[in-house]
Amino acid sequence: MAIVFDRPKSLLDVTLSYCPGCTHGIVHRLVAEVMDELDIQGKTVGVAPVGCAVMAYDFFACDMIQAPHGRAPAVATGIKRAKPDNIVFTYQGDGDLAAIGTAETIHAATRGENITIIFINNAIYGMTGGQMAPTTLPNQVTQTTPYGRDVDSAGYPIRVCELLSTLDGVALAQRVSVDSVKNVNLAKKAIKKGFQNQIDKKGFSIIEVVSTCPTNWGLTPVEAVKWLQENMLPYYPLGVYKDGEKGDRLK
Amino acid sequence: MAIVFDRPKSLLDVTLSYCPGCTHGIVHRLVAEVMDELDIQGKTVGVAPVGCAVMAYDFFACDMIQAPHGRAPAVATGIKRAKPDNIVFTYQGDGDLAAIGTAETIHAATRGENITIIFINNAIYGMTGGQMAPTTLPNQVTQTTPYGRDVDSAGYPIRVCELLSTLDGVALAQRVSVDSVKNVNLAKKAIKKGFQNQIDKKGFSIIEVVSTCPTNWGLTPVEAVKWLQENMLPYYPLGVYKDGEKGDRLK
Amino acid sequence: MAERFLMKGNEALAEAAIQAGCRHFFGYPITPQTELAAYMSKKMPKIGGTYLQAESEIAAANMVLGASAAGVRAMTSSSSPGISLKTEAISYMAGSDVPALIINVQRGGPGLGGIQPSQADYWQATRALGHGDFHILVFAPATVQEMVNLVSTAFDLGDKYRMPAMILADGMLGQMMEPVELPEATETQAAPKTWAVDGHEFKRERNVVNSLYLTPNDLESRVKARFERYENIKQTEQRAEEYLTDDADIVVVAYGASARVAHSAVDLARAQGIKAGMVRPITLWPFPTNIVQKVAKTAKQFLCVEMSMGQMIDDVKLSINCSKPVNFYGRTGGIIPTPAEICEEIKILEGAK
Amino acid sequence: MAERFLMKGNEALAEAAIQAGCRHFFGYPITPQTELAAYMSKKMPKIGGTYLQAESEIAAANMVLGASAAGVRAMTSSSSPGISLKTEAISYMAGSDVPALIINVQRGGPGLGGIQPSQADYWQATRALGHGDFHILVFAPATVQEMVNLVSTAFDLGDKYRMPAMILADGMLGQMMEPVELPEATETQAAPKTWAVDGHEFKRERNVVNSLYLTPNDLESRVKARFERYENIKQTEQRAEEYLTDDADIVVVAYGASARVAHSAVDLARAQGIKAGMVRPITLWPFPTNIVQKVAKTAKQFLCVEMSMGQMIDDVKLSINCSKPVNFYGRTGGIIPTPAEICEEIKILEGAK
Amino acid sequence: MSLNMVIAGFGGQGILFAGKIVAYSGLIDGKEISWLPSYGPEMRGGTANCSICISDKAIGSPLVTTPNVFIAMNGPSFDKFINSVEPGGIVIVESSLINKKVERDDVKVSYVPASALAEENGLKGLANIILIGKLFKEFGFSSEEALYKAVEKCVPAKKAHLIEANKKALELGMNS
Amino acid sequence: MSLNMVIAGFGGQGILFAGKIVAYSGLIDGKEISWLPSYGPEMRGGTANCSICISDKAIGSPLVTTPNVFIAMNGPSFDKFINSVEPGGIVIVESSLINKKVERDDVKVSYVPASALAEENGLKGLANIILIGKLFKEFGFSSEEALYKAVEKCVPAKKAHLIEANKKALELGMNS
Amino acid sequence: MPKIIIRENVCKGCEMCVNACPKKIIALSIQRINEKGYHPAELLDESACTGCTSCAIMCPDCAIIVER
Amino acid sequence: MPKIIIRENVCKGCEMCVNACPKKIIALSIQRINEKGYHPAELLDESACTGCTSCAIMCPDCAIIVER
Ligand SMILES: Cc1ncc(C[n+]2csc(CCOP(=O)(O)OP(=O)(O)O)c2C)c(N)n1
Ligand SMILES: Cc1ncc(C[n+]2csc(CCOP(=O)(O)OP(=O)(O)O)c2C)c(N)n1
Ligand code: SF4
Ligand code: SF4
Ligand code: SF4
Ligand code: SF4
Ligand code: SF4
Ligand code: SF4
Ligand SMILES: [Mg+2]
Ligand SMILES: [Mg+2]
Repeated sequence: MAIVFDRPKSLLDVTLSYCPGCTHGIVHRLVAEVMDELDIQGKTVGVAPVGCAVMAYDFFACDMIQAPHGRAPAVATGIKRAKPDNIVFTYQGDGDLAAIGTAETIHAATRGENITIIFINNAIYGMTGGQMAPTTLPNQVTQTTPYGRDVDSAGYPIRVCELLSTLDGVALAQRVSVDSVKNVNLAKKAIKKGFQNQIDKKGFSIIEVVSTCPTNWGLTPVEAVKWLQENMLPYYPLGVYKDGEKGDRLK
Repeated sequence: MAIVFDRPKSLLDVTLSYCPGCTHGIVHRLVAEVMDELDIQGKTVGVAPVGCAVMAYDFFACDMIQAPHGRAPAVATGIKRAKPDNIVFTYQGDGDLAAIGTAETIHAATRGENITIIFINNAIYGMTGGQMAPTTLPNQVTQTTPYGRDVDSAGYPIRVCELLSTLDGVALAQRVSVDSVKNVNLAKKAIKKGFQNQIDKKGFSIIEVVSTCPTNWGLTPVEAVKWLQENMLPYYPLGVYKDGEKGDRLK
Repeated sequence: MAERFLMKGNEALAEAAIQAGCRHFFGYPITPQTELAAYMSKKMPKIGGTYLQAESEIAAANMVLGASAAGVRAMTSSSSPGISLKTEAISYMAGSDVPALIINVQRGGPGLGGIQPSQADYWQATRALGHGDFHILVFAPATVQEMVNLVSTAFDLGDKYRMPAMILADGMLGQMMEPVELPEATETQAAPKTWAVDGHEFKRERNVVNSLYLTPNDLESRVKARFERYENIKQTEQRAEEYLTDDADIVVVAYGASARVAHSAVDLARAQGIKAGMVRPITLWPFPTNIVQKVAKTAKQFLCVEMSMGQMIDDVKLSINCSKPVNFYGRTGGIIPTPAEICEEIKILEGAK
Repeated sequence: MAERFLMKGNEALAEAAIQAGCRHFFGYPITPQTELAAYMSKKMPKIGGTYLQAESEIAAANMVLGASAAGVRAMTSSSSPGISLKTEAISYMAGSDVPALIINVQRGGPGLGGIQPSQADYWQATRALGHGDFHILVFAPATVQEMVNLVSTAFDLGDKYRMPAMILADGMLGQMMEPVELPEATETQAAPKTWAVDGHEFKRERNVVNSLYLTPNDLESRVKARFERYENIKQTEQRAEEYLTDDADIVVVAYGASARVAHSAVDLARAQGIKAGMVRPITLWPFPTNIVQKVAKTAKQFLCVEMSMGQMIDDVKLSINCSKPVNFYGRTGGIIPTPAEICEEIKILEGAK
Repeated sequence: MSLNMVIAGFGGQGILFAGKIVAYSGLIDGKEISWLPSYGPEMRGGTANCSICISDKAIGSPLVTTPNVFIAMNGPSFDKFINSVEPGGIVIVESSLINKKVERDDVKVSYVPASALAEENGLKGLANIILIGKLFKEFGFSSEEALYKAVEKCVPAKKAHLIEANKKALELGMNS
Repeated sequence: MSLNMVIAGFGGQGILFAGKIVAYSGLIDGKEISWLPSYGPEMRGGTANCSICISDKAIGSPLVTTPNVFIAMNGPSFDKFINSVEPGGIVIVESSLINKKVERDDVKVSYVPASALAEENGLKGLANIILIGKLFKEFGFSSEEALYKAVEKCVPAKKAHLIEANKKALELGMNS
Repeated sequence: MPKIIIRENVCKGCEMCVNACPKKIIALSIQRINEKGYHPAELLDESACTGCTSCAIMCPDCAIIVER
Repeated sequence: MPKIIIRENVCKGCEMCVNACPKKIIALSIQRINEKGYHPAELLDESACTGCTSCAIMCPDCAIIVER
């Protein structure tokens, strides 16, 4: 009998700071598994965001840096330009990537910066206690949309993959989820492709993971998965939005 | 005999600070003509950017405010939220709107902020002496791309209308040019629609004007128009990218 | 006496702003000020006001610039890292003579730092909330009630002098509950904002809100005029509270959260027979130089107590022209000092004297 | 003697950085520093370096944070409004103990202000380049040659002390041409950056670059350790130039562009029989307290000359414990004072004495 | 005598709410009071604590570092604070969740199996209030009238039906 | 004697380049020198000016506010600077573009129709250099050798074929 | 025979595994509380486990090891 | 008869009107220089002007008034 499933080596054996049942943990494991499988832990530098994943620097076994809120793609750009042989990834939430970090995200993408971005879309600011995120659904109740997100005053959710796939620097823009075994496996494939693209110097790869925040959604982890399936997936359809190589539209 | 063409009243009779033959001047006139025709000068507040149009506050006859570089959409949002009955427009260059102001642009758009944005895409930072802009074409020589824009290191140009038209808050995203009499007339129609949308509370309107910068392109004004036609228009196709009302995809 | 409520400092700040006529709040979430925004998001829609969660602190500050320029009372709030991001816009507000209320519920720094209370943004608040020559009004409440009171003062004086004002609070004041009396909703009595950009309707000259002056002479005279206003403010708007200073040999200078602790420490010291007293600056800009000066006539030495590595100490020294020793005791990184440790410091200084 | 070239200050800064081993420049255009970036964009591709025009000053500063953290010498440059935008990132660099070079070619403020030379960001540079308790090294060159020399010093000391360093220049120094000798390209002799995040390759412990310490005690001890380093730097790295101070009754204190003018003014005053002298701070942080103190023993009074409303004056007063009168003469908004007007001021003060 | 109290336990045990009732009682009696929660990421991790002061004089630091009253609602909190209690202070231990004993002999300790009591009496979730009742008995931090009024004030309008249960819990605590 | 010079005119007249040649001449002679352009949006508006100092001593402010040499290449510049020239200073007026006369009598004025001269001599675009030649005659700001060397240094490699024309322009100016 | 090992002190009692197991053979322990204060998951019927790894794949805390 | 009036001191001599006129009847004055230092545009053949406004539409400085 053999161990067929265990914690990947690239994930340190420490308690993750996430709430019980938070899917951040699943995505961490997938990233670490990919690092193991591609054998890149030794040359990878991860960039932790400001958000629930801020302490990712304590979880991944590679070198890590903690970036100012929203600026992870810029920090990653600096690292990658300094040391092009390193593998550089960021791990960011929706507030981090799609609100304060919008410019950094769009420009790293349009530059075709050869980095990999793991983007956790949980439709909320988890870390700060559940405020509206750019991806909060219409009518969704959060701490700062107590009567539900009123699109007339708070605006419409941003669909990040749709937005980024208009940019020529993007190699991969794929939306996945970790709400089921099948989807976790698909998510892992996408993440692996994101890193492989970087190794192959194809350009900017982003994997958007539709995720849960049981704590701030006020649901149990299992209820949260169901809410995700019923509410988020229709608004954020899973799929590949762009898959190729930077600049291929222009060739 | 009657005067069939004269300076619009909403444009003050002062010397524009633009270089000879710079199309900023044409667009200024169009905006002023639209203000006259819609009879809105008295309730309009314009937001001047940082860029060659910074002194637009000296040119338009309506109330004006000068915003920090890139932040005009945020400043406009503040004004519009404070005084919803005012008509608020911003007038921004490509550096202002699509580089440093990326986040403010995208978010005003996705909020469906009921404002009108006039966006001058001249593929360069005019005011500061001709550096690369986000819209500088591949291989275009600028002060900071002395060997031509190398997309591998400096990235790909951003196509703003394509990008913004993925957002649900946008009512109008149209790309026009002022390179010919016909296109000037089309541009004016688009600008008028942008303001009319605001009056009709339809959401966010942006009119991208493909423009020249003879000075920093190192061409005469007439050569510059030709360069625009031959180089910019193929990369930035004119047309309507979105025309409707905010949220109509979701209805 | 009006009814006393128990309110969190952050919520009291929000409610006080509403009472002072503010109907436009633009913010971005950050600990430890989130309750302020949450309160606004609940209240504003009910009273026809605007709560807008911006895409960033920068956007929020610029929305305030726009809304204030259009003539309404507008505000934003954040905590230390978020305030750094607002500095360009604050410099623009100052340079455009636009009032606004900015709240900093300070936390430990530098960088991401921590989320516990701190007073390490004193220099930023009093000297460099952005580039260029300018100041803004800075108020340092020490109780939840004082937060309420100073919010309307900040709005009033900001309007009066056409300049931004800051409430420099901290995580402790923001998070704690204390009894407060809320003022009656006061109608704004400020002079009409004839300079506002809200459409001239052909009834007045067009207005321009601007900070660009390409001719150095123009810019210099603008700045100098502003500094004359500042001189006037320095003469008239200094505020501080004195506690047992009359006969004090050693005078603690502390503001905000650390002043509360220092107050207890002074009591402890008095109980041990030490003639201790305290000056508590309520305005940090203008710094209450006059009061500190007056106290320096009788005090033998000063002790600055701050939740930082020592930033206010310069202002105390400069106020008294370095005429008496000014000592320092501070904790940083989110640690609130205890009365006992401050009292210990007082005792050491008394002994050392 | 090596060949002397005529070079613009901005270009000299760029070339000096390259000579000092910097191969990573991240910037965003702004007057009056554009020539620096333009020079980099020409040179870097030819020597295998990186010139990257970022989407904003914020992005540029964060790219520097990333590149420096990965172990290379990296830099950014801007002018006043752009520096305000970099403050959050600078606070992070300080809080993460990451070196970096930041250049501020100052212009008039506040707000958009003007584009002519200014020194009104002194307070920001020396006290509050962001939130929280920290300092960075600040150098104030007065000639193009000194810009060249201080760039490599800034890199070296930044690496040595693991902290960011700033060259505080201004539009005049950036735009003017003067003769310069360029140093031989010097190989970086700094200690290996064992803390850098560039892949552990299983050969060392993994590195983490971080400024978050959620436990106040951890954060406090980090900050205190940093301030001990600062104390050491204050003892060893103060720099200033003295001019005719030995017998001077009145000592002008001025740095950078205004020091050049003041130098001429001192000559004018001497020619009129007034015993004037000058101290020119070369480091603004640490401020050359020791030298000013020494001079204060013989000088009767001081005159701070700044292209601002007076920001360095506090440091002069504090340096000498307010023991002598410290006067101020300044121009702001982009105006460069003339030697004559400063000399006039010296004469008035001598008379008033 | 002033009250300088710490109440600590898991998030979800109603720590902050219990503290608020104590604070409000003091307020109603016209005292100076302060209430300060611990905040920050550890709230997520599961621990929560709260400092409450009631005094006749203005309150200095609202952060209580040497409490004269400590209510411990779980093991980690018990460990964290037990040694900081002032000599002569009062300690109340939720003994259905904490099976340790206080080793100091300079404090007055009560062991209340509040969760079990709550369960038995159909007051699930009100262990916190039972402990406040006990505290009231041990240390009259306010008038009884004020305490009951405080409950009425603090229970949100939407949950008004729970006021009686809360009062019952108080009594249970007082008599435990 | 030190040179404190202002040269001013339209953008495009080679103001900065002319200034650079003067500066380089001083450099080659081993003097202290400074060169400071006016910069900013007025460059766009069409006017340009430049301050040049050559001295034996370290140069204080490189911004020349009271020049002892002033070369005026257009009307607006003439008006702007003419009254700031030091008494006894030298003024050179590009008289094919400026048809005003200097009204002060405490300065030494030369009128040189430099554009016309340039045109006539097949030296289009070198009016600026002609004026420098004239200045050299009026005020020997450097050795003649240095001046010619400076031309060689300042003309960019790509335009090396223009060196001779520049030298010719200098001579034309010297003899005008 | 396939089996799973639940690292009891790592488990946060979130029930993601419970929900994921096709055999419905995982449940939270009612009795036990781990160091962190959670009721950990436990395998009810060891013999029914197919070693399919579904539970482990859905566990956010890597608390489950699968042997086959 | 249609005609255009060129506000000479507003003109910057950019030739956009010259290029736009379908009748090719505008040119920059070789002789005159305006206040700003530019050679202003002038109408060469008044009789040929159709008043089509093309020149005015393309003028960035509102220097042309068209009467018809
Ligand atoms: C400049 C700045 N602004 C705001 C914050 C406060 N802050 C911390 S986390 C966070 C939001 C995180 O939300 P998200 O990125 O969606 O991540 P999640 O916690 O949901 O995983 C914010 C606003 C900060 N630390 N710095
Ligand atoms: C914060 C800040 N960064 C940079 C600048 C400098 N700046 C002035 S204009 C400009 C670029 C303008 O280019 P664009 O927006 O394309 O307008 P254009 O001049 O081409 O019309 C820049 C970077 C500034 N004033 N403020
Ligand atoms: S707050 Fe939400 S996103 Fe953050 S760890 Fe908890 S469940 Fe996950
Ligand atoms: S620099 Fe370019 S964009 Fe700016 S005014 Fe001149 S021509 Fe127009
Ligand atoms: S391995 Fe499969 S069958 Fe076994 S417990 Fe896990 S989910 Fe159930
Ligand atoms: S999924 Fe993991 S953490 Fe959650 S209950 Fe199962 S074993 Fe425990
Ligand atoms: S109106 Fe038409 S025809 Fe007349 S000059 Fe203008 S472009 Fe030519
Ligand atoms: S287009 Fe206008 S500014 Fe240009 S030349 Fe013609 S009239 Fe003059
Ligand atoms: Mg989120
Ligand atoms: Mg542009």
